[in-house]
Amino acid sequence: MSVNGKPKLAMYWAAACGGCEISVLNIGEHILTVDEVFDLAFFPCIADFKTVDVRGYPDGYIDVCLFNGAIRNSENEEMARLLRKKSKILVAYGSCAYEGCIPALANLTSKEATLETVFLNNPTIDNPDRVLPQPAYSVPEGELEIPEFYHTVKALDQVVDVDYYIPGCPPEPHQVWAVLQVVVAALLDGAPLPPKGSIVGAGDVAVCEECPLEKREKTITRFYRPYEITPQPGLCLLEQGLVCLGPATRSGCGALCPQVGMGCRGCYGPLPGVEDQGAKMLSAIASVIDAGEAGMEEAELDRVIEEAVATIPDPAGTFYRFSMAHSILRRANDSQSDKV
Amino acid sequence: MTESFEPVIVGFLCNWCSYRAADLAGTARIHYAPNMRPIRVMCSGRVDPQFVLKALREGADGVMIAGCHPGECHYVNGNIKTLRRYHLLKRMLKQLGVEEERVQLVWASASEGKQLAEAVDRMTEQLRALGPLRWPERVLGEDGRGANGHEAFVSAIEPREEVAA
Amino acid sequence: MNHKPMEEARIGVYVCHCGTNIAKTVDVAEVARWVGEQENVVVARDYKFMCSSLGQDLIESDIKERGLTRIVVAACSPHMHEKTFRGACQRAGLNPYMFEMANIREHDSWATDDRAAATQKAKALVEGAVRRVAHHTPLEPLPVEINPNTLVVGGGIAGITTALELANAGYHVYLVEREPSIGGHMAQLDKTFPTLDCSACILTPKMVEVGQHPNITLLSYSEVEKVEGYIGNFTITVRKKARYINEELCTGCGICEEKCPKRVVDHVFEAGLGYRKVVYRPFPQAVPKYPVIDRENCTYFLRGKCRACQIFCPTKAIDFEQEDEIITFQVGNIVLATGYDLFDARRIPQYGYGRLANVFTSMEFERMVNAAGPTGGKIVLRDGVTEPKSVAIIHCVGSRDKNYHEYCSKVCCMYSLKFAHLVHERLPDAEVYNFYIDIRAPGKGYEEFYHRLLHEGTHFIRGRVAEVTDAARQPGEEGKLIVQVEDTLIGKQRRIPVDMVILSAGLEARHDSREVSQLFKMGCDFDGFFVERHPKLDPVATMTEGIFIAGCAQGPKDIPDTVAQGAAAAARVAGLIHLGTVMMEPVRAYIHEELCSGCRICNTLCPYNAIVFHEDRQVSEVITALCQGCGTCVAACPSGVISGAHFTNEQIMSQIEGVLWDVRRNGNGKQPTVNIQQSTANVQQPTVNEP
Amino acid sequence: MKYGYYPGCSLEKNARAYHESALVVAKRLGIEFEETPDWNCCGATEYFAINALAGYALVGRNLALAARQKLNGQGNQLVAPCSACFLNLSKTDHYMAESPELAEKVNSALAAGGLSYEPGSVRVRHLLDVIVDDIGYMTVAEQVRKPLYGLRVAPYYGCLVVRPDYQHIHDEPEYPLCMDGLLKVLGAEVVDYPVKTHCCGGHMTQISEETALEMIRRLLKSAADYRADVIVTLCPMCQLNLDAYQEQVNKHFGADYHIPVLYFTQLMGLAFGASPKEVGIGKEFVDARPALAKIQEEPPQNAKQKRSRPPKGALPMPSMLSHHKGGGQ
Repeated sequence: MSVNGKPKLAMYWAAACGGCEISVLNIGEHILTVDEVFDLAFFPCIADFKTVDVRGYPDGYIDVCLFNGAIRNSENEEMARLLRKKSKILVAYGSCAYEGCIPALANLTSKEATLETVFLNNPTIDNPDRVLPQPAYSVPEGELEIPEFYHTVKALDQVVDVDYYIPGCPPEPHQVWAVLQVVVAALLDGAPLPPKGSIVGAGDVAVCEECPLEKREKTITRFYRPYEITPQPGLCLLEQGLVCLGPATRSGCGALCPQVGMGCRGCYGPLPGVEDQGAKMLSAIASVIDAGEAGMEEAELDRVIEEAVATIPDPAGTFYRFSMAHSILRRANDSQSDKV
Repeated sequence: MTESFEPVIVGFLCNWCSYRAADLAGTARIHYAPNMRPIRVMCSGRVDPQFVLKALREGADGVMIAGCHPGECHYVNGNIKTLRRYHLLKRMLKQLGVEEERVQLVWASASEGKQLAEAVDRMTEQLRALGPLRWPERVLGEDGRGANGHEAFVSAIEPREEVAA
Repeated sequence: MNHKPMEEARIGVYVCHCGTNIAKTVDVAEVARWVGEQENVVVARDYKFMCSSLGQDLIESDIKERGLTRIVVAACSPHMHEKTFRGACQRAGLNPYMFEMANIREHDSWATDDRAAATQKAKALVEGAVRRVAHHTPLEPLPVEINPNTLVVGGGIAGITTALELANAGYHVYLVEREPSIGGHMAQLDKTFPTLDCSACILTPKMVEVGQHPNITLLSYSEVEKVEGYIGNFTITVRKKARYINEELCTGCGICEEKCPKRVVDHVFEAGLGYRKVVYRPFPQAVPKYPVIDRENCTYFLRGKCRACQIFCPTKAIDFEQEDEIITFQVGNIVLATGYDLFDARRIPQYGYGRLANVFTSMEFERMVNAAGPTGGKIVLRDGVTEPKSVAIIHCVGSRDKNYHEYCSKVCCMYSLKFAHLVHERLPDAEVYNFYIDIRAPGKGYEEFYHRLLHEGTHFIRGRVAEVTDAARQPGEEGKLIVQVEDTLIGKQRRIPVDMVILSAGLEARHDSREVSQLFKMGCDFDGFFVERHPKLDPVATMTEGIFIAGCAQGPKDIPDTVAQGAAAAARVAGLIHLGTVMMEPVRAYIHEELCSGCRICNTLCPYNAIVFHEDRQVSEVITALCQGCGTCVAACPSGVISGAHFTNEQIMSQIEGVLWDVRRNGNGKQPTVNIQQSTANVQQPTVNEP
Repeated sequence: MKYGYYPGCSLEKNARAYHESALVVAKRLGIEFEETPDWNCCGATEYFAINALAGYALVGRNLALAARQKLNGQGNQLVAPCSACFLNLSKTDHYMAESPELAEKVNSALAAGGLSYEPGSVRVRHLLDVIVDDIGYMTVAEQVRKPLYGLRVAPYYGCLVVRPDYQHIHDEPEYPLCMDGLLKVLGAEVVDYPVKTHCCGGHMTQISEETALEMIRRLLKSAADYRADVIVTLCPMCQLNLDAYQEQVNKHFGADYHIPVLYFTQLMGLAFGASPKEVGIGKEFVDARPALAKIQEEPPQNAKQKRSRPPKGALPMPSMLSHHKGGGQ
């Protein structure tokens, strides 16, 4: 602990949207307690710190670092390593740091394709010279460098050792506050911390447990995209043909999305004992599709089932919306591209 | 294409039909490609899509799921669920850049040793033509040691930190 | 996720030579040496015959002396010797489920000649088993009590035999028959080959015995509608169709049948060759004796008039208001003896059945030669009067033919010989031609019967008949049926003009056998015959515990074989009843209730309705006794809270890692040779982790 | 419905009546034909007998041309009215699909002409199959204006359309019934012609006339035994043999057959109300007019009574199976 006796808190964003920072501020008046208890050591979103300041800290200087965002480029990775070194407790905060989240959907394609889409092919792009970002560029003043864009988006624990995980996109404020309380109790009063590697700020049972919608036996003949139907209120969305990842997702959010008619997107990640959230949801959903039965001719069987599953137009994007980087395969096969 | 590449196939065979079909193929001394490595499950319905991904992730070039014919399932209709999952999984694997030939669902009753052997031969041939998949080194660029979840990933990086810092 | 066993596993691995069966193709010594170096492996040996008592002793002493906690045997299929080695473990005090088998014989050494590849595969299979067994947990078999009552479905000679055997042993039997009377096909036959016993004479006493037996509840004109439960505890629902006869009042006098003014062609018992009344008993010796009103043809039901039967019935037993009755009862075992259908000869149009009047099926001929049949036993043409001067009997109609059934129907040769004999006997001047592919007479006294027919003067022409036609070419053919055939013994095409043709139709599975197999939740093969547990060693059991099969439902067979199988099924059932309790494999699914979110994905997946949902607690539960262990729900549960004993995710994931030992790490095992272009593209790129 | 159309040489020469009547019928049924441009010989039997590869290449060219036709919406379906053409086109497609080596060789030959053919890309159809299966009896029945009441017809299929059944026509190869059904729809009285799939002699007329004449005699005799007024065929070769050689059969065997042999499309055309000339009546050797004169205005009175009860004491006849899905009358 530092001179003034307050534990040091850091929060950093890598490939992220900024929502995680907002979620910390969203804890309301508790933020005053945070300020009271902690000394900010690094928090670029709300205070002016420089990387060089951090480099100057002794190793382990920061007590708790909430690291959000995925590892998208060399700068993200460098900062992850730096903060790991300088922090006693490194927390993968939010879905991106935990399991890749939306940035990791880029793992379904290649680095080149991503860059081309962003810098050349989007309808709003005006880039007549077809300039793509270069890691190094010479100007009269000297050599300029920008971080290198990686081929594969990674979760934080795929580059450094991580102590705890807080899932959610973003984590729910009440969960954030609950976790902070545990940390504060540990730092100030020596209360025990959960075992290393724990997932905190989330439940161990699926979202359905918290979801008030009525669940019945499931037989689904086809799926709809959210705009195609207006769900019947009070009834489980999945049964109505709206893909809901609730059954395959950790609770903790309070089932907010299903309650407003939007199927769970899966941001709290897989349940304990599940390695691959997408594969599990795929298995569950396909199992209850009511298409094809024993006794049908094989060709007919294939046809009706194919027709039913075709109503899910983007299975990978649907089932791995948040967990691509942490899925079993981690990315799409793209053996023609380079591997950075 | 590739020379003398021998694909490795993980086969999930159901206890009642296809595992027995493979037994029968052996008993009848039907020779077929030794490339498929069978894993017994009670029913093809037990094949969690995670198993298929796991096998690919661990370096298999292909996965064969084999069950009883539709309508002949020992567990009445477990294989129909397999078929439904297979169709959806196939669509997803396509997005993940896994060629269709690499994950196949075949039906073989306990008496169809020959058909199962032929399916293995056919798939082996298709994968030979397609070339290796070998996910750890060719897709993820891992050196392969351990290759077991992120610990291995981390341990492979950690020593180089000094260089970066 | 790393799949590490919970406690320290001390694994013993035994690689079997199986004489030379494995050792010839797999370098067993190398496999044993190699696996000895793997994690957790304490002992690794290769041995000539692991299944021998010495081989088993080896395992037992190693468990005791070396403190092994898990055993792997790399040998034949677990379907051969899993039980054997589990027994060895148990004798040495190790829970038998701490054992795993690697199949390096059927799946490896017998399937290839490539020694290097076979050895590599053997290592993979053994490593898979080693990794898997490290995650095994001790399991206890589940005891299940056996209800001593038995359901027998089908009242032909197979079902009758099973029912009587069990009933005479003192056990209660429910015999369910679809038709109004028991007796089955055997009741339709005239004589039986090769002894020429009168079929009805030997069958009817058994039918009567069934009807009167205190231990048999006979439910005729009834069908099983629902089967719930599992071995020892089946609940059966039967629909007893309305006969429109009050069985308590009916004396079986037959006056109703006599007075009924309407007759229709009898397509069932008389095979379409004769007629029956609308209120009828299929045949005079029917058991039970009560008639049935055929609702579809009854004038009263069609037009609301007639009631002749009601008017004349002396005991007022006709009851037009009667309704189907639903009966439920409990049994411990089930025997399916549902019989066969005769191949429909109309499916081979070039043989002319249905077009050419004097082409008959074998079952029509059986009825014709039967003294109780439509012609009183006279052999005549379709006009009912003319005796044929020449008769052609065509074998293998619908059998041994890729267009219809590839299999041999087993009985047709013999009954065709019997037909030839009966024609000679009744019409001594008639010429009889048997057109055959091969004469199959493997049975006691069968070949001798064939020789007898050769002496009786039957013409045997070897060749498959091309067609039966009435298109005459030569004057001698006018007005005849001409059988066109290649006589393969003389290598010539022949045209044989005859008066009558009999098509020896094959036996096929019941048209609804697939639905029946689904009703009883057991398997049937491509042809629709029920699948036995083992084609050689367990031909009466099925893959479903507590369900047995007998007779032609399992495959074509003659009467002696059918009777033997019927009795065998009874013996198997009696054995189970005598035991009182059976131990079931503990391969079952289990829901961790505290982690179940109640999403109800699994609720509709179980074919055995073993998963129930508790509304109050909002969780699902697997009823262990109903679960058959398929694991479909385990694979489907999106929360991963259903585990399948002995096939857990951990066990299978570890096995996947094991079988891929050589491709998941560099430097071990052979590497793929990649084409040069691709490999440069891949190899020269920096790897992921280099900064 | 739009189909490619491969007339083949016969339809342009001796089977002109088939061609003309087929077009009349097609028009009435709303079938649109687009003739394959620049088609060549189907190889008949000779090509394949002498050099199979040359035969396949020859037919492959036709398939390649048909594949290029790009008929909107109908896939690429090629109709061949001649049985031999139908078989050769089907056979080539079938073997090319079965043997990639053959496909490669054929395509290397086709490449010389800037063509190529992907097996399976053209579905070869026989005209009868198209009318029965795609159009259906119902639609045909709607077009009937002058039913063929009283005309006894013997449906003669010959061999090549039904066997070997490469195209999986919905009928029984050994005893087909689809044309029987079609003719019944036209109002004709169809006899159960027992030799309906027997050989017409084919090219035996050129090789061993004795053999051919005997084969033709059997067909004529059976038709005569069954008191058929007309033999109805779907193949130019069958028609030619039965029709043109009838006089020779009479001479050779001292018989006196006068059974006209017409194409099924000719009878369809007549029933649809076309004039005999429009459907090529008059081009046949054995004059069809006396037989056609038997057609009556009203259905024959005895038609219903024919299914009377069997005589007393007779055994019941088994009922017939309906083989063809459109066969129910």
